[in-house]
Amino acid sequence: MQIRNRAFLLLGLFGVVTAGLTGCKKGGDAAADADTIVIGEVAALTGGTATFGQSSHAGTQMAIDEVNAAGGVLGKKIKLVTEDDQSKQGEAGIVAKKLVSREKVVALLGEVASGRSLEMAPIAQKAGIPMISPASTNPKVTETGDFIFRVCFIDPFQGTVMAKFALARGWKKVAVMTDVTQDYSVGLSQYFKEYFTKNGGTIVGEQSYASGDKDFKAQLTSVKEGAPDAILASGYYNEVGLMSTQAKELGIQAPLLGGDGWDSPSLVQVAGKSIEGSFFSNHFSNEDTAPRIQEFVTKYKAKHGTIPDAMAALGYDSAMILVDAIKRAGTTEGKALRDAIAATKDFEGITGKISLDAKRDANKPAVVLTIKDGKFVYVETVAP
Amino acid sequence: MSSVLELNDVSIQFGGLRAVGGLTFSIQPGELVGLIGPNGAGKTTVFNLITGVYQPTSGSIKFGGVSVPGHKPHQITKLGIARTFQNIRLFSSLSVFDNVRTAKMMHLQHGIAHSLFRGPAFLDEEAMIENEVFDLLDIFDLGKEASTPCKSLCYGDQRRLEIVRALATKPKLLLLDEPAAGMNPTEKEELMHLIQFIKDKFQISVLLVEHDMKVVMGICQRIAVLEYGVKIAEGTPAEIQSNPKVIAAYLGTEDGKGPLDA
Amino acid sequence: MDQFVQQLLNGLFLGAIYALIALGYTMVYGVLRFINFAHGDVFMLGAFGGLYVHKALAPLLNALPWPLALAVVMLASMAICAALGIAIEYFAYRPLRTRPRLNVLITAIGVSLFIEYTGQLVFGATQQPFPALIPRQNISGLGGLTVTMTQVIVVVVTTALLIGLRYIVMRTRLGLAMRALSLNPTAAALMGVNTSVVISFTFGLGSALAAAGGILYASLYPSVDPFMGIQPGIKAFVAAVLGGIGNIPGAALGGMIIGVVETLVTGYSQKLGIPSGYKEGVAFIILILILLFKPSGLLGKVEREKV
Amino acid sequence: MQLLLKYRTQAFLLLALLVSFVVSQASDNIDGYVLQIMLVAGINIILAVSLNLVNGHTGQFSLGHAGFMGVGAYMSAAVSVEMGPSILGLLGGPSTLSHGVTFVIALLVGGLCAAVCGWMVGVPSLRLRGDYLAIVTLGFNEIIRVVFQNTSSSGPFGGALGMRGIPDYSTFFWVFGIAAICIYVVASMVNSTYGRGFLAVRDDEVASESMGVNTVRYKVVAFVLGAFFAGLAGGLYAHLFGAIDPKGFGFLKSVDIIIMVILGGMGSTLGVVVAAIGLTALNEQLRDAEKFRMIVFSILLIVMMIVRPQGLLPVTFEKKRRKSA
Repeated sequence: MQIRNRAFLLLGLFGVVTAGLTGCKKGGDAAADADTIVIGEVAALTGGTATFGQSSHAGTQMAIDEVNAAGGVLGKKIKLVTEDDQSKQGEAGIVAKKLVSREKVVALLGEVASGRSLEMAPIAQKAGIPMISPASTNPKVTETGDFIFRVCFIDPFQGTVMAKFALARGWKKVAVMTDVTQDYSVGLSQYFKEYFTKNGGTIVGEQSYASGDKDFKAQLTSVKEGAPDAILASGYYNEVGLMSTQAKELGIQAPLLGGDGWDSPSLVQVAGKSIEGSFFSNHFSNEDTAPRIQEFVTKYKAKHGTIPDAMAALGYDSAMILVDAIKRAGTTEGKALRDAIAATKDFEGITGKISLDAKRDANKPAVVLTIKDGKFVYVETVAP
Repeated sequence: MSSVLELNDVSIQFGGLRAVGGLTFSIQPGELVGLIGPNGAGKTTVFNLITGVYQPTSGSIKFGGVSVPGHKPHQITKLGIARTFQNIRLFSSLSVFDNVRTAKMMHLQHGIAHSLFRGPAFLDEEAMIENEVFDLLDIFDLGKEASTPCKSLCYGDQRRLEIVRALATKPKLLLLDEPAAGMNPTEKEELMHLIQFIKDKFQISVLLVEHDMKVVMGICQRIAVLEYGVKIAEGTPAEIQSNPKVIAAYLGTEDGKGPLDA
Repeated sequence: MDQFVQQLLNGLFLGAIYALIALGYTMVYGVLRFINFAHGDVFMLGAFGGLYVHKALAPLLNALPWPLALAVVMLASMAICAALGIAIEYFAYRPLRTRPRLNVLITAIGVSLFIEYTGQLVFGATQQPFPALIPRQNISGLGGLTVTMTQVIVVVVTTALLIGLRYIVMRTRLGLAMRALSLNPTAAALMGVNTSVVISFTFGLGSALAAAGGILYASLYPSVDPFMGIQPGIKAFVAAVLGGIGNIPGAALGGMIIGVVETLVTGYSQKLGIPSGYKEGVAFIILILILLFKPSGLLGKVEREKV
Repeated sequence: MQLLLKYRTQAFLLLALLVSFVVSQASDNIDGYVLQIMLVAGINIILAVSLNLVNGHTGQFSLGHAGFMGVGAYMSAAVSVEMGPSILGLLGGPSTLSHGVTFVIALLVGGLCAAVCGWMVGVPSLRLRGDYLAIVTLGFNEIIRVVFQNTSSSGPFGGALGMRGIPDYSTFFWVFGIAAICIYVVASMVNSTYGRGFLAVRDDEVASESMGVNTVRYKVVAFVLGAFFAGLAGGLYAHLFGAIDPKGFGFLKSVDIIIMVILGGMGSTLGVVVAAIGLTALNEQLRDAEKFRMIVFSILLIVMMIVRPQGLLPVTFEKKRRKSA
């Protein structure tokens, strides 16, 4: 027989092969028995944004462990099934499908990155299973449908917070550095500019870069010409650290402004003294003296040896809100659960008092932090 | 009678080096011409000029009245010039059959679309080509090796296959680049018969570049001698053998026995 | 005007580092005729080598004046990477010596991915700060222009290595053997050149150069991660091709050109009205244009296929 | 019976289309996750078989297949998102038929745009060989990514965020129907007198020219056709996941496809199909060991090149015997 025909035959046999290969994994992970509730989590445990994914996973896991230690919910234990999407496009969709069809999860938690949450959302929506994203700040995420929620604020709010903050300090001239490979950074810059220019500020320079870049001298030299009062660096900490040192080398004294993407100890390690006196908005401050926050910080530190960052806190909150809703709904049935989540009001989370609005977004304040002596120090809270 | 191939004052220059200078010669229909010369005399360069691999710096090359320069090598093959290579260049991953079949491609009436739809016209044509290829292979006693990978043929057979492949393009002029290289005396003897046979059977002209004087002198009707890219002599084998310029070119001196004494 | 000069300086210093990496690329290609795709990853290993050597010897190094400490870290990391380079060649490339060049290229891609992902496993995916081996201070007295100490050191070391490499290739017996090998491996072997030793040496030398580049790069941009070698690796490759691959001064020239062009495009994109994000593509556009119009590069020789 | 034997290749294609249609009708009964993996494997088959035409059969080493896939994904998604509603309106509202028509138009637009890009890469390839060509295709891949990345975030392509909410048209029928057509086209083209030209170009360009083979034409055809199918695969991908972004079509995606081609055996359609399926399944198996996945694949690549460069299922020689006329 000729090659082409064999190839066709193979195509026919293929169904059996895949079914066999993927089928042999079923055994251990079999779906819920009567006395457990299965919740699915999609997180980037490896790959480019693994830092965020690992943190949010740690927070989520901690929440579930606490609930189980306290006897579970509705008299059942909760089982958290976590799938890694490798920080890659497409993978979040696949693992979300896997969780829905294989593990029969009652709800989905995740993802941190908006792009990947947008892959999961249609799957959850179609399956009629509620999904709560801990930290996807792009407005489009919850627009997918009425089963999709989030526990963090959204980019327009975050952009507005920093713009308000800059204006309040009397900084009228701001330059913007955007990471064009990150939708998060693009969005943040855009919303910042909108509010800032509408309220009397001027943008004196717009430069862009790509994730993984190390040299920002060309952009900063151009930025310097506009003599900005501050520079918005809306990307992630990886690049902001280097940007900060190079800015100081070029004699730029203006502080940097940023969003929650700065939240990593690595920022200060790389930037050193140069980042002192810069500001960024975040979901919570681990310095907050509220007892429930300090309790969370202590417990997290005991377990992981590090101070929790915002992603960990958001992961924790997303799981807790879900558990709370299951409790109130008294069932894990999709629609009822969705209605219960939607009714969340004034939930006392680690990242603030959370209420979900009509767009299924969290309505809550942001905090502004500054870097002082190598530490993130609380400056002020900005209400929505 | 008009010439098959006519080179008129052809020169080519690589940087500062003049590889071929002012070369003029022609080949008549049905003629078997030899092109000889010491190493580096520019024989293969002449082949590459005729087959369009190189473009001449000046001069004209006419094949059947058509100017060759400016044509791509594959277009020149379509005009009717086929060649073999000094170092065998078979399609190493293909079978003997497919090597020859490749040369049939340019005679195809049907193009890419037919190979996709595989209709009756296509199947008929494929069958016809298959027959032609087998006919040709059988003539050279390679029919039974049709499915053999060409790499596993013995050296002499590979040389032969290359000639068969060139013949499959149905050329009017066949250029053979050192076909006897690496052959033992018996094989050389066979090769001489083979070249004669091809010339007569297919009614074509042959231009032969060869180092082995016994082969060249044995079969060529006319011989041209190149030295440093310039033609220094032309004539029948007997004339060439006695030409003092040629002897000097090969030996550098006028005494002693050289390859021309063979 | 000041701004333009500053941008030009930015570009030249960026170019110097590309040039340094390109040296290794071009030398390996010059001798062995294949693109060592993993060069950028050895560069990354060099930076991590420096990081760990510094960690291990911190008390000792802190006692030394900085130029000496830098030299110790650099030489140690260069030695480690030279050994790694020789090992890579021995295990991955040597079995392929007689195979088509493309097979070697595919293997090189495999080696590159292997180093990156093993690096991710061993070092972790997150970036780590690189110690200040060179004092982070500006050179004073240049008016409004900014030049850092690190940048000066980069240029000094690059120039020194360029001259040293040229000396090795042109003036030493091993260099002669390398050149012979690049012209005709078989003939070189027949003339008594121990090709295996020469190839190992070439790889060792190339990897040591990459390591030096890695440490200087990490000093300029003090954060290291397992994927840090990809971008500069590609840029340096383009620089090597631009200068004429196989040509050592060409690599330096190519690096400088890429650095300056990239910096100017980035710095003036806003004025020119193109999104500055396109700078990512600049190196590739240069590469494609060069290969289409002058495949031998600016200083390279034309090669003809023998028919 | 005789007729069936004579046109067996076409018969196999029809059978494959029929089977994928039937399975498609019953796909609701397949576990969603298994179905998803099968569809991913199908798309990988198209990518690998089409890349094999360029890299395997024609011997032009392209490192930029994901770029063509990206063009196809973006363009087809743009058609179904931007123009979809008006096409549906013309055809009297949403129905299986109108969705099908929209999808076909979208896929064709995506495939054709990718083919144009393939032509743009193919033309310079005429002057370049081997490793240089590989690097230039890599460059094209990156340039395509950079262009999509720098589109306006409010425009149709969405910049860094990419495109979202693409209708989920990719069903079992479409994916495997197109996979079958792709295999049919590549295999039947290569297995003809015309198609031997691709192999001849791979083996020796100078000798090919001297046999009257227009090497330029073959290389361009290979690139254009390869890119066209990659574009279709991209369109299927976009309409399977419903979301695409520029980062997903970078160098690493190209490497994924190359690994399939090398593992299966360059030039072996059967081998490449097996490899595409096998690696997709392996990918799922290694999901829990993601840290090791690329390490495993890279070692696989190195070891394959050293031990078995012809691939696991290399091309076998067709037995040719003279048919008694």
